[in-house]
Amino acid sequence: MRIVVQDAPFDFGAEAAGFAAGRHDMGAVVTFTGIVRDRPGGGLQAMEIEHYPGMTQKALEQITVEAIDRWSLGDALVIHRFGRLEPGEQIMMVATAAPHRKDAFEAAEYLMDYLKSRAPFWKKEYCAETGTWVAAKDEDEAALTRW
Amino acid sequence: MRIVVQDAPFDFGAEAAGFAAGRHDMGAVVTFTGIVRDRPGGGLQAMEIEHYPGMTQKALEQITVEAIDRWSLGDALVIHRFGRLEPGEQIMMVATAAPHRKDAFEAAEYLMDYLKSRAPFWKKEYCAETGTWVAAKDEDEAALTRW
Amino acid sequence: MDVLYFAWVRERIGLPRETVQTQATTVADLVAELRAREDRYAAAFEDLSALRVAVDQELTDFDAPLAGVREVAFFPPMTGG
Amino acid sequence: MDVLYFAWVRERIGLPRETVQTQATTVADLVAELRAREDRYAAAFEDLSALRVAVDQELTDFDAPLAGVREVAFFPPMTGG
Repeated sequence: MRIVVQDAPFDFGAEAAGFAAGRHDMGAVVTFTGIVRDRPGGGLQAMEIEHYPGMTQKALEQITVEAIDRWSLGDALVIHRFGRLEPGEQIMMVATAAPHRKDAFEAAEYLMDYLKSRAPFWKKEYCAETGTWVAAKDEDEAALTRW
Repeated sequence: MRIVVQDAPFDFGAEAAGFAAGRHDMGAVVTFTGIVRDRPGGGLQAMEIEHYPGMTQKALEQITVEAIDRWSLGDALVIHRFGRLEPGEQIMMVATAAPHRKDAFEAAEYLMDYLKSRAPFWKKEYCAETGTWVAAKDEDEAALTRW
Repeated sequence: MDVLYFAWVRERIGLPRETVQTQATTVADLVAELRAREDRYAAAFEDLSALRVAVDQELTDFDAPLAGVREVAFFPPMTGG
Repeated sequence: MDVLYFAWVRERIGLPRETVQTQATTVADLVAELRAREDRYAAAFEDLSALRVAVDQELTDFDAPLAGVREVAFFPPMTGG
């Protein structure tokens, strides 16, 4: 298990390759990458991600340990950035390794659903000089009920 | 959309990075990688993957076009190897890009479920001089019913 | 018409592809003709529920008609991914 | 006790963290005390259903007791990922 919280960019290709390399006992690796998405038609200048330094690492570890136990994962990785990001930049990634694909997929979706609503990150979008906090979506909270 | 069928290894990290790069309109990228898994306790020498050259590319294209249409994907990638592979080698990968994570995940799972049971590949495992064709699993056929 | 065999069907019959002259009008008719040829064909086509068929490189079933068809392929259920 | 504010809660109150002397026994009591202080606190804590709370860096609810607690944080629902 590796949990990384940083403001610097991460190298998605290198991280994905490193995570998938050298496994003889795991048949399935799933990755998810979140990318700063521009508004339809453009106009998003940047996104600022705030987090709660003392709590973030701990919350991500709890969520990841849960996923590893529940799906008997061989390994799991979570990387999440904070600070200022521009459209097209990668915000975060998760990766899961399991013997079979169903477990790797479910565990990655579980990580994402919990990370969205239970890890202390907040996004603010800047468009034309105006900053707006991104509101939590009801569907993100509802997504937790399936687990 | 890119579909690649080849005997040579592919560079998962470079493919994943290339696929995820430069997207401003897609917030979510999911990848799945299938890896040759050794038997518990070891003993698998190699896996031989046979395919149906005239049909493979076409079948993968059909499945991928379906997924792109159904989930309004920004892009999709399928790479599948054939020939002899050893434990730990990467057999194949799929990648999907969508505005939102739910669509990227579902489309990747759909691609995998259909690819497993509808694309003309057959696996033979070699253990201690003996080759055994991998039997199709009922659960792989059953997985299609959810779509 | 070209007839192709893959995986253990290919191994049982002992060849990957052959050209067949046939009057069969459906895949099932073609299977009956092949089965009657030799033991190795009978062995390969013993249990049709364990086989899949593609006609001109599209998956189909054993009722499929053969009029105008150039290529028929027999193989076990797929196991890719 | 340290009290921390994040995202728009931080912006409304105008500071990220402060030390508070309180006899409050639950989070809800602490919120009532803060709300009574000034308008900016009243504005930040106007709708508790739009807020989340962590006590000593664990998510909890507004009934949580404060005995022995060193750090309380208030923030909107999270939007990571």
